[in-house]
Amino acid sequence: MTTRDTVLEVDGLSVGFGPQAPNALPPVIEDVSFSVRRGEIVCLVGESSSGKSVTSLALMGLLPPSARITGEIMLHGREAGEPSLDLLQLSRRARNRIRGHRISMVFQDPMNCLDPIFSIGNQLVEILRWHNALSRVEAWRQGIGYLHAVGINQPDVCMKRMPHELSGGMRQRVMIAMALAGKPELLIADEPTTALDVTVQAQVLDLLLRLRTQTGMSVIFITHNLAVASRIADRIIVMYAGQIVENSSAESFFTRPAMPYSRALLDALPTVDMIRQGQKRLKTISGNVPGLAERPAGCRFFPRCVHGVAAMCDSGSPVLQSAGADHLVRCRRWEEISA
Amino acid sequence: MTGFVRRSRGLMGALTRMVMPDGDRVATVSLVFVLGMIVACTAGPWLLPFSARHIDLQHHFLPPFSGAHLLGTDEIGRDSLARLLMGGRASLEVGLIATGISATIGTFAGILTGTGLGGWPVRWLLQAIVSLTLCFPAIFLLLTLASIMGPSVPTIIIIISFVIWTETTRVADIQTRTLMQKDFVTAAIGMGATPFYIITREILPNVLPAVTVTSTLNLARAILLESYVSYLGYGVQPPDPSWGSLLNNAQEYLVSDPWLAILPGLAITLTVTAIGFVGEAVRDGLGLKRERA
Amino acid sequence: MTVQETILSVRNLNKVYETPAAWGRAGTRTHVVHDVSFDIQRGEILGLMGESGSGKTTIGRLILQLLHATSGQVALEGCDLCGMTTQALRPLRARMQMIFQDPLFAFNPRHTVHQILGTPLRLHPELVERHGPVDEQIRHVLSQVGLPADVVHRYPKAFSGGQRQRIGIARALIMRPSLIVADEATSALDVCVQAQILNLLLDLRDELDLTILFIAHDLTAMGLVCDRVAVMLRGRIVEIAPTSELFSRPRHPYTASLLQAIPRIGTKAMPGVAPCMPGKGTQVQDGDGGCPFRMSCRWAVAQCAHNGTALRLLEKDHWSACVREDLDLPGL
Amino acid sequence: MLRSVLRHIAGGAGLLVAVSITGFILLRLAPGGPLAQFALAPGMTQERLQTIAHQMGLDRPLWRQYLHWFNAILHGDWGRSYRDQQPVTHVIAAHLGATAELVALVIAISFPIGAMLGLWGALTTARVVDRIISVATMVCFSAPTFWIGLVLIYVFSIRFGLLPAGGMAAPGASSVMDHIRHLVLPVSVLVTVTVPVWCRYMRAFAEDVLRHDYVRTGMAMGLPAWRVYGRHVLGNAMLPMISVLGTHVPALLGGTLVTETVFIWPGIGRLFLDSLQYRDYPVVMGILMSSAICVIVAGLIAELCYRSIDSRLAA
Repeated sequence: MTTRDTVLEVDGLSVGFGPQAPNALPPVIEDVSFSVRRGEIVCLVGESSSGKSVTSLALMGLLPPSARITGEIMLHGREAGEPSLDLLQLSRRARNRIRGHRISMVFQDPMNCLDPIFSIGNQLVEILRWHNALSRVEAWRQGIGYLHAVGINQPDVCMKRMPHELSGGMRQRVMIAMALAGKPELLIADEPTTALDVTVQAQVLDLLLRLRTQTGMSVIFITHNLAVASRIADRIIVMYAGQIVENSSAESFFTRPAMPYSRALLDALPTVDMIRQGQKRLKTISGNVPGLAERPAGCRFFPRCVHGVAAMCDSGSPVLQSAGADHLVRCRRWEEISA
Repeated sequence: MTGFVRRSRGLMGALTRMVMPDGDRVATVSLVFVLGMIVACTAGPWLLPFSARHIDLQHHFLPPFSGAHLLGTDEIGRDSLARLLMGGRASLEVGLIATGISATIGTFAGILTGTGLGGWPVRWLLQAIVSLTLCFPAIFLLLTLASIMGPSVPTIIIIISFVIWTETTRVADIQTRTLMQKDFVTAAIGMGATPFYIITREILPNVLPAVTVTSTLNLARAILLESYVSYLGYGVQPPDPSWGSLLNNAQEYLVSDPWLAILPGLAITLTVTAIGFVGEAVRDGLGLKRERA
Repeated sequence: MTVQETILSVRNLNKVYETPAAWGRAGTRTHVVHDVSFDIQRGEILGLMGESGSGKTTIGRLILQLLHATSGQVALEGCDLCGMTTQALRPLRARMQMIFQDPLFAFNPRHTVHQILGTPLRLHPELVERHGPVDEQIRHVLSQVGLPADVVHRYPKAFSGGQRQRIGIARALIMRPSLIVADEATSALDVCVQAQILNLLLDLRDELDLTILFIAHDLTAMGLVCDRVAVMLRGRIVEIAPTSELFSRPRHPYTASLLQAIPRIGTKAMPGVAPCMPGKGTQVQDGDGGCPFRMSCRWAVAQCAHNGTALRLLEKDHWSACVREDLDLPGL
Repeated sequence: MLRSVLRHIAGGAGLLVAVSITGFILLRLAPGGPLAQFALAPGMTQERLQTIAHQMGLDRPLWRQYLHWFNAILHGDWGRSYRDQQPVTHVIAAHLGATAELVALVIAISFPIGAMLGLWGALTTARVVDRIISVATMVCFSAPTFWIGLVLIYVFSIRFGLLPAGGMAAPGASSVMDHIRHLVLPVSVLVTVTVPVWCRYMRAFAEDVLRHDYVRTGMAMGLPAWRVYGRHVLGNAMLPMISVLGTHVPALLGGTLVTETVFIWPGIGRLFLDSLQYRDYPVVMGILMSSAICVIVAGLIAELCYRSIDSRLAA
């Protein structure tokens, strides 16, 4: 991979919280490595406490100062000659310049993401003027343009509205418009549709796809729902208990999921065929995602895995291994299982 | 991000965490200080060689650390330490009893309004009383009532309780309202529970932590109020000392013997501060939110 | 099929929130539930589907008499609950129970599992007389929901979301109710856990012949567990039909649009975005007698402005409020 | 909006009536009420006392007495001081200026300091700063006002002789400088006890605001921390502070009373204590009534300000 078509490379990222070394708790995410290509939509999929949100906040540099972060987050320049930056080595000021400008983020709950005491226009203009040297009038004009771009019908009316006057879907669009105001190369969307109704969710997903096509930006889309992921993803990264357990192109993932956990996730979703055929029972796995202190020593999925073999899986963390072209999986038995 | 620290439950948990070595240092010191003060004021006067009323005109205005009088003597040679401890006894007594009364009434009234039991007349009446009390600056009200009813320890206790119960009511009311919205209360209603059952089993145990915290802060406030009233001459009457009345006396001798003013004031400040910190630590330990308007 | 026994019958249920006119200002009327009628048979799982603000949760609470209906009837096993006094209702409450969305807030944090499950039996001593001692019943119900018996001394906080939801189900089951209202019972859970709980509900239904009103906004979960599904839009039921019917041949354009919006594995979306209106101005006025969906409906005709709120029987068990009976809408 | 204004004004008016009833009852209950004062006069007989009672209307039913009294109050007749037979309104007016000066100065100085400290405490990540602020505010909060006054008098007046120990002006001197020198100590005392109040509230509000997602969103959109804190956090935390400012008036008045006593400041507080001492109940009542009016009006203004901003924010 040349630098030019990769936006972001994360290498060995670990994040821990709480007390220092002697009685430290295990890191919340461990050895997370992946890369994002230009114009690619990467879906980070996992259940609660899998570490997907911590990963995204680490990329943004929005973790509390008490977090212990190690590893490398390389942000590559657009042109071949442009230097690559390791975000974790940057000063706070330099980091700030990247935020919103090269990497931006939208969050899950659009109800609380807008400041209730300022109008939409006020907040959008604030961000536009921060990123670009613009006059107030010009920024207002551009703000209307951005709202139009995210599919808001009467952007000039919307600019004058207060946040509470808008519906959830509208607010999420405004959020996306604000995230785009700095013309970022990479947009991180943390469960942006979870709080929305299905019909609105579909619209927002379509919007993200369209914006990707128009602007060529990359998107890291975080979700717990594989069906949502399948709707927009180019690449699927599955996280479980703080680790990446599968990283694959969407096509390969949905045709040949290699990790038993990924299969379990897919099985847990009611499919259209099941509904059509009146089939009532889902295939489930027992147990829960292990808590931070209860993570097993070997494969973290082993206690819940139907294919687990004690001698093979219960000791020594398995590494990510290739399971075909552009397909990595953290399972020692993937070949036998697939067969 | 839960589950980092294994949390023990309830009030005892909050207290034990406070005295644990890796706990909140300020809170630990505060707790020890408050307990020490209570013990000293309760038992202290018996252990000292001088009674608080022992007059010794030969040795008046002694500075601290002079011979047998550890903290010196006052204008008629009474032992300062003995008077300080006796004064503390009165102040703490007033504070504790007033807090107890206001907590009981306040919790009851707050739950009553919070659950909406008794309908609008009860709510309206309580609301009216609370607004009316809040209309007057607490000290104005205290002094006027004390002057009309005649100053004595029981009247002071009643008046202070009357001034501070509104805070407990407010907290209990807010807590109860929040709890009434919770699914577990809905579930109890759905299971056919009577209002009495819901209040005693579901509401009260969950209101008590917040009431405890408020009461701690109320105790601090009650001690302060007592000192104001006594300082201004409408509280505990001489020759019985209280921290406030000791200061009333001391102002005259500020030029010659500042110790008489500094020591009781320090006792009030430190005790009230310590109670405040204990209250905050308990609140944080119970995971309650900071005070809001 | 055996003879059907109607457990719950809801007739013309209305709920209006009113703020009275005062101080020279007009009062407001919010009609959250509009003329809703349906039946549930014994052993049936009826799904009540609606997006946020559609009034589905209100219906659940109206049925359980946690809210007072403005008008209409709720009959549980033939006895009308709406006209009853609080006291008269109390013994009847054992016959209908609720499962909550967020299993953490559904329990008093200061009660152990034993206290939580014992409470219903304390409140209804006749249950102990009829079905045996408290401890035995608790052990029995815990095994029914797949929890070990040694959890009884732990507090709700010590459990994971899925386990808590099992306790919630156990609390409902221990009273052996005729009807269970599950209000978004699986929405707050992780995918795998959600699947476990859905399976559990189905197993329990088969085993105990439970009758469940399953309220949710997730159509796929609904398609799996429910025998029939009712679709709500702004306080009205617009379509009600057996699940497979509804999913394969929706007769109301709103249902069809919901089905289209369900994210599915293997269908990549095409970028092409519908514009979105600012504010709340595009909503149809309440009570104008027209179809609430007509503003967003591409099949709307003039008739929709006056008609389209009343359910009509189109074919066996399939009711729809849409006036365009001729439509052939795509299903899943 | 208009409805809520009207409701609040009506509530305030109702409260005032309740306050007047309370005041009236207190006045009647007080030992040394109107009649007792006359009874003390030399050569007073039982018959004359009854005549006076009849003249003053004291033998009429209580509710008629109250209406009479209330009517007089509405017409500006708050009674006459027992001490010098001056109209109560005049007596109060003569002392009002001194207190108002103190209160206004204290709010103007302490509010910005307190609010900034509170914001700093909420934002800082340095444990030391946080600890210092929290301990210092707690201590200042807990020290009795009069004691701080005594300590300051001891240090600045007695030990070092830098500032006057009390009063409003040195005898004979009337320069502005002299007035300021007299203001320093009482204002310092009140600022010391008031700053912690603003600080603790501000801190609580700011911490509340910081929990909201829009703070994190602002950061994620690339706004620098100072801008997010200065605009969004401060703005949102100031909103409830308006209410606090209104509701804290009674406590501030109470503190002023004690401070005025310590520094012999010729304000309302001093007047109140003196009147209590002389059992001059009409003046006491007048002060109670006027302070209640102050409190109610301040609360009303704050509430209305808050409402008018808040109505824009929530549906």
